[in-house]
Amino acid sequence: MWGSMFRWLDPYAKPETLYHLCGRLLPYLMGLALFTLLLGNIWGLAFSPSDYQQGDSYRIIYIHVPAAIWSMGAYSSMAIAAFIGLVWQIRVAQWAVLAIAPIGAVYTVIALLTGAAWGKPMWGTWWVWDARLTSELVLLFLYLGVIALAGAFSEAARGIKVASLLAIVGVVNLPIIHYSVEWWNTLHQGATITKFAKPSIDPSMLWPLLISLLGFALLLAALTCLRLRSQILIFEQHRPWVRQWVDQQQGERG
Amino acid sequence: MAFTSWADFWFMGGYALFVWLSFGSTYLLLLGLWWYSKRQHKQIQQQIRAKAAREQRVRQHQEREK
Amino acid sequence: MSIILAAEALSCVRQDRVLFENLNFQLSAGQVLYIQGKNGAGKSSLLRLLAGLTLPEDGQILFRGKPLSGQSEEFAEQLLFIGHHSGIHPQLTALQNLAFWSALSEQAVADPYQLLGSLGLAGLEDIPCFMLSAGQQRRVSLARLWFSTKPVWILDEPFTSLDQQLIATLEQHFLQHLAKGGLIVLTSHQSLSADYPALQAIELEYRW
Amino acid sequence: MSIILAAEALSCVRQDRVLFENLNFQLSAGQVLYIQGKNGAGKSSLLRLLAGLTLPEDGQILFRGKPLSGQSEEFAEQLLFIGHHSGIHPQLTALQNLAFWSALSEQAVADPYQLLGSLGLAGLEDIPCFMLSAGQQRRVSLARLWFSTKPVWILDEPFTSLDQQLIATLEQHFLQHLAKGGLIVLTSHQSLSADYPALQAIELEYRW
Amino acid sequence: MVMWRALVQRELQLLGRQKADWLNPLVFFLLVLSLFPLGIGPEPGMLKQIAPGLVWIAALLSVLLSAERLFKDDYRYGVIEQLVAGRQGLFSYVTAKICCHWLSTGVPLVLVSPLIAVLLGLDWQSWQVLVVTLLLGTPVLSLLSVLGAALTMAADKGGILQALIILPLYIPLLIFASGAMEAAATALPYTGQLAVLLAFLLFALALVPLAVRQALRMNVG
Amino acid sequence: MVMWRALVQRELQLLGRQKADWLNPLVFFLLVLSLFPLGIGPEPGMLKQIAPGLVWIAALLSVLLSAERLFKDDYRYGVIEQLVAGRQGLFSYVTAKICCHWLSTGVPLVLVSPLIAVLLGLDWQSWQVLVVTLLLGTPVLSLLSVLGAALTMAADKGGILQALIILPLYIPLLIFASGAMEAAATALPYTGQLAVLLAFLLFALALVPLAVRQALRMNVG
Ligand code: HEM
Ligand SMILES: Nc1ncnc2c1ncn2[C@@H]1O[C@H](COP(=O)(O)OP(=O)(O)OP(=O)(O)O)[C@@H](O)[C@H]1O
Ligand SMILES: Nc1ncnc2c1ncn2[C@@H]1O[C@H](COP(=O)(O)OP(=O)(O)OP(=O)(O)O)[C@@H](O)[C@H]1O
Ligand SMILES: [Mg+2]
Ligand SMILES: [Mg+2]
Repeated sequence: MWGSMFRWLDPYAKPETLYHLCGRLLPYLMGLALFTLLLGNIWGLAFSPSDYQQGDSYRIIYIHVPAAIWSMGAYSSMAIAAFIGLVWQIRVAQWAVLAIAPIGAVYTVIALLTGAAWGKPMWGTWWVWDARLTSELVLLFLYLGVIALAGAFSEAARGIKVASLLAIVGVVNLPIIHYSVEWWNTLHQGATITKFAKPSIDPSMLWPLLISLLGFALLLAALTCLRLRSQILIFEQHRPWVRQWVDQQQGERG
Repeated sequence: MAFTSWADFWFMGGYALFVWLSFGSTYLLLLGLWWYSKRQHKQIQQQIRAKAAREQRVRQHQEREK
Repeated sequence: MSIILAAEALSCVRQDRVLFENLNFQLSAGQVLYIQGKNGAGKSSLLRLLAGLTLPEDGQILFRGKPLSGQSEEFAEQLLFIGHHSGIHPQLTALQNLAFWSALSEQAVADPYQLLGSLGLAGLEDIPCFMLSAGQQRRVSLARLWFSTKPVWILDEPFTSLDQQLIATLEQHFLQHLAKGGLIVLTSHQSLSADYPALQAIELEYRW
Repeated sequence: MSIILAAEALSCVRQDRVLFENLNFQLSAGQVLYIQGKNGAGKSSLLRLLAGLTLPEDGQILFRGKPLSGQSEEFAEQLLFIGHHSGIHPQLTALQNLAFWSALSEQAVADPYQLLGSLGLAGLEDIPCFMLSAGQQRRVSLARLWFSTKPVWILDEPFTSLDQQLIATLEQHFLQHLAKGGLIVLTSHQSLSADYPALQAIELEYRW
Repeated sequence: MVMWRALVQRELQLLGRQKADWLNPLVFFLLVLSLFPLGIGPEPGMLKQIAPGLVWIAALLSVLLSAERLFKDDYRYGVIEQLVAGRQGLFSYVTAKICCHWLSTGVPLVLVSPLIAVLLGLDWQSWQVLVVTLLLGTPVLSLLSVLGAALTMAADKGGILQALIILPLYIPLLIFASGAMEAAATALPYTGQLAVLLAFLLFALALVPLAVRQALRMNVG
Repeated sequence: MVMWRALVQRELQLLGRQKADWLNPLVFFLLVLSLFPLGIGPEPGMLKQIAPGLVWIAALLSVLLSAERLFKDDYRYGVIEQLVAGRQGLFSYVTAKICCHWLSTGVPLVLVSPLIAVLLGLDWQSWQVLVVTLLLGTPVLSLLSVLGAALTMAADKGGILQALIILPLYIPLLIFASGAMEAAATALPYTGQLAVLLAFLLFALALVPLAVRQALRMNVG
């Protein structure tokens, strides 16, 4: 049953097709990402009203929240790719793990940095050891662990598989990050926008935030496309099509 | 527009350091990642070319030996 | 005679270098496949493919006519693989190493002392293996061939470090195994000296 | 011809077991000492004694007529020892391993690429050694013999894992070394096939 | 079952030959604990306050480090390669390894806990909670460490890569275990934390052995 | 000198290939440091008070563990055996190893010290003293760790045996280094402690390389 359900995906799992598909999608994704990101951020920075409690420091929300949420989103997609790669032995899914990991790590660093820069004016300190902050730091370590493990092997293909396993095991951290604000009483904000029924935030602040969220998501997709292409080249470099394509590239450049 | 002047905008109600630090480091990091990924893609292509060239050399070497 | 192990258009890539392509063979009971080739030709890589440790880049391996991928458990049950490394823990004695392998393959060793004695290890049964010489360690590892009932043997350079006398003993044992309907795939840089009833030799070329 | 290396009434004990007793030989320039014996007879133990890595239980080793114990530094300067282990770091490339050994023996390698190429490693010079096959790793290790100027070579089973062609090359190189006044002590389970001008064979017996 | 017994026996033989494998982690644990009074200063009030955390951090490091070599030898000498080629014994081998690892590291920690209580000035009640958290927590530590060892088996990077990978997964355990001990010290209820520890244990017990087997296979393939 | 340069180059090549060898200890150091607030509780006052001890214990563990594999590979593949047989290069090899070990573990710790100061809430003055003690102390740590690695090279017992041998020797270092930092935190003079650290360093520098060479010889014989 599984086999037939995913049959339509088969052509895209072919590295060559996927490589060119990513290449074609990349400019559109990148353009859209830049547009939404700048739109959301400029709107948020310059046009939405300032917060009655936090003043203008709240504007950090327009990067902190998207980066934080998508640091977790990137991890989930990485883990899903890892699962597909391991269970159905689909190699492009395995490569996607390595493509996504550094992006997720950078998003996590952004969430940590912007959180710290927001914490200084709000809580009076750059860093506290509370559950939300700590579990986000753990997420960074997990990303680093996946990257380090993948690189620690003589045969890159083996390293990726082992790192995929670790990525799957590390999923347990995601609920901890998300529910940390409920399970422990912390300094960190509770859910404000993810309470969809009754968002406790003004629409004029919410719109730019949602657009920024979309921007970070598109950027994640674009960067994944770019990095996945590199991975495909690395693992398929002995194939004739790669050789031909690379020669052709050189020929075009002269 | 929530600010009355550019100076006001840059001042960010006294939170300039934190806001601009956040936005600055974010865009720097994202640009860095983009640049790094681009460069990696180029380097791999170069490696593949170098490898092809080397194989050719080895083959020539072997043919001369024969 | 039915074909037990076969390769169809097998190819193997390591470090983006094609080691061999489009390799075919068919092996039935009582046959030996003797793989030759220069250093780095890909002999060990081929054996690891056959043992199911790695997956081929292209082509497939057939076990009793069906692709290996669907029945790896069944195949593994019939297989004894000894690679470049001996599978001997140097901290354990010869007896303990034997006990471990016999438990795992669920085949009891009737008289381990007698077996080790016949391999020239009399008196060295309960000394940790790191205190044995290179060839003696190799002998402990090969002792498995004497109590195994698995039909398919895959052996990577089994003669390394062995002295001439033990090589002869081992080849005699190969003949017995073949006579019982077994099947052997092996590599070696030394030529075989026993008289095998059905020997297929494959020469892999060193390609670069 | 003066005698360079000699053993006088040498004996060796391991695990309270006498491996050999009262062993004598005398080696002068241009000679080969070929040590034979079954697995566990004590060949490697003898080589380690000669290389000064362990001390004999009884008897002594003479270097240029004087006991080794008083001039171990001088002897070490003349010695190239390669044991069962290859002395190759698997994480380093062939070139880097060569550079390391050439720096240590203070002997420059004129053209490492050419040397490695002539050993059949063309194209594999800058790949970490663990990615090489068993025999290729061994070749990297033996490359030292081609740029070493040390007269005394002590080699423990140098032919392990090598294919026939490289064994022949190696033996040719041995002949050259001997012609230049060198001296070789080696063990092997395979018989030597080149025509050595002065070959002494010692057969160690397996004693228990 | 016969096979499993033989495998456990082999592990015990190895532990018998390499006594350092289980004695050293124990001594390491005690040494790290005694470093703290030296580095931090010996005021009893402060020591008592940080004791729960210290004990758990030391336990965690010593279990972690002791697992490092678990598969290295078997991998290097080709045992695992041949096990993977033969399939059927692999799972028993994994479970035997895990059991023996816990027996050789977790149990000794529980046994020396009275000594720890004396060293760090814990009272009777705190000691009891310490023992319970150790009994619930050290199996999880063992399971995770074995997983780390299996993942990094072929990586040839030493114990520190394993630490890097597994420490993040330990953190929840650390928080709940030292939380329980702190609660006990201040006479608050602590059954909640213990229940969470138990849940961790059952969860890990169900999943980790399978993950370890998979990791071994991948490391050879 | 040419030989020594080539040997240092080889170590650097190895570090370049095995980046984990110097990156992982660093990450391990940061990880251990962040375990403490989790296990002990995050009150800033207490953290600040125990910070000097924590930093030094974490530094010690990470340097110690990173040294573990230093000679293992070279021993296993017969490099050391052949070096000992050839004698003259051995001492240069040892000093090259020690230098590169410090470069790859001590120096990174000094470089991340600002980050530590932020995490543990140290002030400017304490940070300065931290840097000075690290600069004086980490070479001693490296020297002792390399000695431990050389002694346990053939023992094949993993890092923990080495820890047992070397930890007792570290203890004086720990006491004086954290003593200096505590003194600085309470605005007392601390040059005395620094002088003692300097004396340790000179003493170790003179003796340890010789001892390491001897240890290597014994391990092969
Ligand atoms: C280094 C410090 C910080 C870290 C690591 C951090 C981390 C995170 C993470 C991981 C999330 C996503 C949670 C989820 O989707 O489940 C998040 C959301 C959020 N953070 Fe932070 N944060 C930090 C500091 C701050 C500060 C100082 C503030 C404001 C005072 C803040 C306000 C928020 C808000 C409003 C959200 C959105 C909550 C929601 O709607 O789900 N954060 N943060
Ligand atoms: N672990 C590895 N990673 C990458 N490439 C490898 C690895 N092992 C071997 N290779 C490559 O594969 C080729 C074939 O190696 P293989 O071990 O199969 O040779 P072999 O025929 O067994 O040689 P030998 O006679 O020396 O044992 C080698 O040339 C080597 O470059
Ligand atoms: N490390 C050791 N510790 C104790 N005893 C050893 C050790 N190594 C070898 N022996 C003993 O010394 C004897 C001789 O070993 P040695 O390695 O010299 O044999 P060898 O002739 O080289 O054999 P091979 O042909 O197998 O290499 C062996 O029988 C073994 O029992
Ligand atoms: Mg081979
Ligand atoms: Mg020998």
